[in-house]
Amino acid sequence: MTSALDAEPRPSSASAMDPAPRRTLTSLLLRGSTQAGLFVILVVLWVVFANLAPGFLSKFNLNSLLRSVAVDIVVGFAQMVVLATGGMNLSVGAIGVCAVMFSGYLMQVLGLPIPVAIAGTLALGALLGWLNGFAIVKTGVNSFVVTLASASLFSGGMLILTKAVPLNGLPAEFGAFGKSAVGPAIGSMPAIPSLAVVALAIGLGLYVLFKHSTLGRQILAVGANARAAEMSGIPVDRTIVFVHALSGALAAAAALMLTARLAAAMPAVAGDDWLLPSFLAPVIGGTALSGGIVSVVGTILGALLVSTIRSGLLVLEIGNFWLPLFLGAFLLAAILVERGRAAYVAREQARRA
Amino acid sequence: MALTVDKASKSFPGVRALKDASLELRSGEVHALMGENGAGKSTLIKIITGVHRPDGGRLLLDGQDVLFASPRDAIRLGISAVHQERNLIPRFSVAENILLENLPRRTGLVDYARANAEAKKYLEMIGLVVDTRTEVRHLSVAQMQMVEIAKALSHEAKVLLLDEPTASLTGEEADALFALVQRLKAQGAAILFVSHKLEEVLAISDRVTVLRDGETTLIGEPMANMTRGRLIEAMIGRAERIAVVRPPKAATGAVKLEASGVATAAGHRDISFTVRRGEILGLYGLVGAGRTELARALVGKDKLSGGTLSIDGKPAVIRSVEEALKRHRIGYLSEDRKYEGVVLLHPIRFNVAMTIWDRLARFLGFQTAAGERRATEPFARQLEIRTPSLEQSVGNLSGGNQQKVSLAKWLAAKVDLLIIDEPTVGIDIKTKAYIHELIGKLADDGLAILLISSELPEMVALADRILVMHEFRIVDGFDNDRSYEAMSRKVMGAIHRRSDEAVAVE
Amino acid sequence: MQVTRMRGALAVGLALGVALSPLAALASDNKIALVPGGPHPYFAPWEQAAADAQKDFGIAAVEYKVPAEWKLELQTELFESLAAQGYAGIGYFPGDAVGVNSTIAELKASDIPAVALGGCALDPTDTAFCMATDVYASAYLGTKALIEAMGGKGAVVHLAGLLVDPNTTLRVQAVEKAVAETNGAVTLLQTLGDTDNQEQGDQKINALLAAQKDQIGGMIATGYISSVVAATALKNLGDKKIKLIGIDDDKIVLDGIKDGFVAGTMAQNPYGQGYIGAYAVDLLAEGCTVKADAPFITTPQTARFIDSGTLLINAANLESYKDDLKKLTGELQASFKDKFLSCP
Amino acid sequence: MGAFFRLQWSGILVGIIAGGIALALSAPAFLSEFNLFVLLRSICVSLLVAYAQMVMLGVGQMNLSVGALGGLVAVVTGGLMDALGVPTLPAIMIGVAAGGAAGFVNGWLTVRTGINGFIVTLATASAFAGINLGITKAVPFYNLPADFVAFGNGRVGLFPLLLIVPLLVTVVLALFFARAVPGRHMLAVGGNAPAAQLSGVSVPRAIISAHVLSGLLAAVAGVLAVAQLGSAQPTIGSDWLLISFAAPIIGGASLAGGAISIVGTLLAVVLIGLIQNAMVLVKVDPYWVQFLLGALILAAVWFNRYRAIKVGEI
Repeated sequence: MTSALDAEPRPSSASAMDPAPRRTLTSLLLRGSTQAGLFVILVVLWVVFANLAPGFLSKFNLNSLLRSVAVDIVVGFAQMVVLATGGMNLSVGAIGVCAVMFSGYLMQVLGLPIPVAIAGTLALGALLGWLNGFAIVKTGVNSFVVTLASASLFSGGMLILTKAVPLNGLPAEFGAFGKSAVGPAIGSMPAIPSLAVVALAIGLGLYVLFKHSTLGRQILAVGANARAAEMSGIPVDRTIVFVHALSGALAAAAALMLTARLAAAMPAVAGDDWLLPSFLAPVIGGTALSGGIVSVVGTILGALLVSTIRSGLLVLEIGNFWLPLFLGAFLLAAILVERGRAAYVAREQARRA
Repeated sequence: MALTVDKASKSFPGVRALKDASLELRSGEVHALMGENGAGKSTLIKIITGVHRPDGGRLLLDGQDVLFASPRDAIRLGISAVHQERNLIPRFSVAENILLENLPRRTGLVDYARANAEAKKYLEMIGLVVDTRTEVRHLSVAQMQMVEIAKALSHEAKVLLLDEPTASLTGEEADALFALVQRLKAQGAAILFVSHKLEEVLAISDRVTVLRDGETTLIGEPMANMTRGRLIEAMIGRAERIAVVRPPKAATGAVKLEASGVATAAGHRDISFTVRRGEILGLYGLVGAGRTELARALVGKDKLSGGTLSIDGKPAVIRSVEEALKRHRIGYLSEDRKYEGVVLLHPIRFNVAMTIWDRLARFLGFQTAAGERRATEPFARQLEIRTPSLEQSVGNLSGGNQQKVSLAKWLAAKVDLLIIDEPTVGIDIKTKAYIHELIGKLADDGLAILLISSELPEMVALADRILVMHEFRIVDGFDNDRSYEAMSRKVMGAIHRRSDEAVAVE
Repeated sequence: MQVTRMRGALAVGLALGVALSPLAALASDNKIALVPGGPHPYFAPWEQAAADAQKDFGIAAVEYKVPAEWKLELQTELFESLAAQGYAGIGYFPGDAVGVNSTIAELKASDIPAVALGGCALDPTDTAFCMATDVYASAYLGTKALIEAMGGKGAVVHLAGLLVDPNTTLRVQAVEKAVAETNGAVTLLQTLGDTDNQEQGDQKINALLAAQKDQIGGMIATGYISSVVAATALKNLGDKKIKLIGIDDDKIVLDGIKDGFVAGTMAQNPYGQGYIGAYAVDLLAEGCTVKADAPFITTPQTARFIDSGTLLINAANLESYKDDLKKLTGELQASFKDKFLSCP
Repeated sequence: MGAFFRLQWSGILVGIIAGGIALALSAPAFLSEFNLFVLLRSICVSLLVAYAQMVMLGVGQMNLSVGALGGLVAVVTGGLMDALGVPTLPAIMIGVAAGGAAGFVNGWLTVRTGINGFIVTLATASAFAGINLGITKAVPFYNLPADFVAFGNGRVGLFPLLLIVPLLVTVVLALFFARAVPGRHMLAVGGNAPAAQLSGVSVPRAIISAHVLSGLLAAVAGVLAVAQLGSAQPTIGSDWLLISFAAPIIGGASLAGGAISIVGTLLAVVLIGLIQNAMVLVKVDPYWVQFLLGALILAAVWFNRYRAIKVGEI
């Protein structure tokens, strides 16, 4: 937020004015985007953790890391698409809980086929998100307040209807999918968990949406400057309703992944637990809270960074009760390093201009 | 107090903003700083006021080297500026904005009674009549500009920098400001005056410094030696183009838009007019006459509360800007470039393509950056937007180039009727002439244009007919005979007649 | 800073250690972890229990590992990380009775046995068995005790824990059953949910007392924090007319019993759960299996339930209940292997 | 009446009065001295928490660590009293000072590293929570001085003694933001940071001061929570985040910064407290509580928005 003070023009990535950059290794590492910086930090962390704690690269740990990060990524996406318009969705977790229970209801109580249940759950998520968007556009109340209240409405409604009774008689195939993996295991590297593949596929879809579609461009235009977008004939209200519906559907997708992973539907997951992670991944990854800038790759890397640090600390047996302290410190350090790198790049560019 | 900038340089990532620029400002003079948009004037001002630190060169105050860590240091040493951007706190009162860094206090708390009294003193100096307790966000743009000037005065500055202070002022207000500038000069202040309006500069400045591409091409030349032509040459590196005057033309195209008896919640009553294809219809009026509000109602941003519109001969209701664009082929180029014209975060091609995404979209709405580039490049080239690449963020462009991007967007949209609101405010001479020429050409190509401007010369040069708006009504209309004298008499006559009538009725 | 509060548990541990030391014959090189659902004072005795079990049973290591927050996700990550570090077995309190099962299944697939302690995972589960207080029975017995304290008539309020916890539903049913058995002599005035959080609980319980102090004859609290908050509220109010039966032996609740503001509390046996749990997990990791015909109890949650012992603490046994629990733990441990496991 | 509805918080006040009257009619116990005492006591901590966030919104930033910071101060204060036997007043002072220091860390990191305050406070929240758990191992500190606990439970008629603190803070904050130069500078930075900077206001100083103030307020909230609960619980603060944003924003603060309302925040806290009190009073089915809470907050905000449009504020 302090960036509003920097009156300097922002550096444009890969500017055509860049005269023959030096092709040394350091310059290659130091140039480029936030996402590239995060990637380097991630690689360094992985090397360090793998060397310090052999357990870190064990099949078991990697497998679990990838599966839990897959859910975090999709939760991050659910927040990211709303952040793109400069709004927020505090009800991602509540929609997630509703979707978890609804999917269980469709599969176990109604006995619907899995694909139908998945479609139904995604539709419910989209519907709840649509309600958010509709209320925001119609009342003009900002998204923070509307989704704060609707989070309470949604999870309250879920409690009334389910009385929090868990459903653990889901079809076996559904749970099996949560455990399954794609591709062969190579050496100590495990096969890629199906859930991670799903997260990547969703990421690819969003990447295409923002990079190669009209709708994605409209979302970014609305986020960067809603007034200019409206005055250019872009349907601002419809765009906002759409991102909230999309956010709801993504929250439902994350909920389905979680349900598959746990092989059961219960209300104690998601909810408030998703709130901070949903912001953490996109914002670390370079998505602006003020709207107009998103990074799908950054969100994936952001979620990976948080999970990597936590997993590394656990494997190293650092902290126990003190673990959150180290997690916060490491996170801050990682972001500082990336920030320092970006500042260095900006200085270099200015020097060469 | 004398302020000297000696060979200052400043670079930003990807941009070399200043290169060995020099300036010498003496007390008791009005010194003009001129240059095209992007020539480095704002950067130079920001160095003088301590916002930026120069990469090289020296800053001297009365011969002593100085280094400002922040604007606070500059203010403390008696340097004060009225910047181009709106630099007021919207929810603070007029008095508090004026005295922000120097609020009078009693026993540690702000003494608002004294603050109001003090602020009033400065408002009186510039002849602005508003309650000092009003929140600034309730003021008009012109009033805000005056408050900014009052704020600079409150610093009792020895060096005063005015960056485009008259951009949003009416003629009378500007005259009052110039009178004040002369008074301050007489009191020994050094005044640096930045403006695009050559007439103003020639009228009130003693000396002039000119920047071109970050370098100083003239340093402190006495104004007495200058001519309009020499100034322009120093600024753009070649002689000025001949001012564009569109030949008079009778409107023969089909009627694109007909408004009859239009009324709005903003206060418009009984607005009726027609615009034909191939015609430039001017809508002249003072700031606050209700022109922009009318434009917004016409493109569906605000609701009509009465009257009807007919488009291409058929009755029409426009519910949104989207509908105006897509169904009725009407576009609106906003006067508020930064807030309504362009999306600063995004690249040029993104901005220009905004109005045509629907058309660019292929299967299921897919499209690519390459497609956008292909579609927008002709317009960027046609408008001579100065940039190395269409991927440049619009936020990195100068004001003139931003305006061109905003215009390119509407060229690309291929609308039938374009409402153009104050297209050349704060734009340098070269770009201005260019934009004038373009507007004429668009009309010749069959576009219907509704041109809103408070600059009468612009109106007289371009419009085929001129409607005069005053207090949310159209008070008169004339065919434009291209004679500035005659038109000016007619237009002002219409406005004053109306005001006199209002007085008589009361 | 831990010293003072650890003193009680330490005493118990030392006493047990002395009593049971002859059993520390079969040394194992297993690393065992005791994992609660999250940070919570209920589990504090587990740290001592882990240390004692390590010493008494000659286990290579018994570690007390706490998830950073009370979130299933974090507990799952901790389990998997423990597996990656080569832990041989885990005793845990389920972060969620259902959600924990898929991870437990994976642990089992990697030959890491798991035992639920203090709370049960819902069947079907790969958890070897559950050793805990039966939540349904405990709430039922507590309500019975409350009704008795109230003289068999009056109005009861149920202060329940987190609504998203399925155990809450069981407790609500148990309280309703006990009340129904009085055939109308006792009525259930109100059930207050989500009181298992200090700040929210404080507000809700006080508001309840403000509204209906005169109608309420007794309160049954079925959450740890609910009990603490209710005891504090009654003490602040100076009201001894309202009878309160709580759960667990938090210091504030015990003080309430001493001062006469709390009628009693349903003690569980966290130390015993941790201590015997570590012992059992070690044996399972050594290759023992659960006997098919072991005398398990069937509860609404699981068919392989072992009662770790519960008793009502009231003014009468306030001083002696720890010895009673100790005795219970000793007895349970002594016969545990023969009763429930078959070892090679 | 017209002037009244022009006030930004008039909608909330109407909601409180209407709700109060409805409650008094339907549940006579509502107006009992003890219930009013309970209601007032329940808003003490929330109010300070809301102020802690409101200060940050004023300067255009957020503090996601209010809860973790308050919890840390709670256990530090409790630990000093219980484990180290420090007398009440010095323990409180050290605790509150620690809160201010933690706020300074937040502010310093935000300003000096240029990292978004949102991320900084998210990370420090984790760090503070880690210290809290490391100190306590999740076990509360029980043995607090009797006078301190008595203060948390004492009352004069229907007024809890605790209420003195938030009332005092309200008056001081109102004065600070309305009349004190540093307070005005914070709001100026929140309203238009570049403009404030050009006017010679030190933006970094304003941001750091706001973080320190926010830390102090969260710390006081933590200490009050300890006094109110009678023990230093490590879970204090764990559910402060939502109310900290909800109250100032319902009360009229803008997420964009520069616009805050102390009266609005105060009323919003009272409204939320009233709704929660009502849920218990009228014996709402526990499974419905959350649903109704959301519906009522939405209704209140919606009404306020409607009112704002009617009086032409927007």
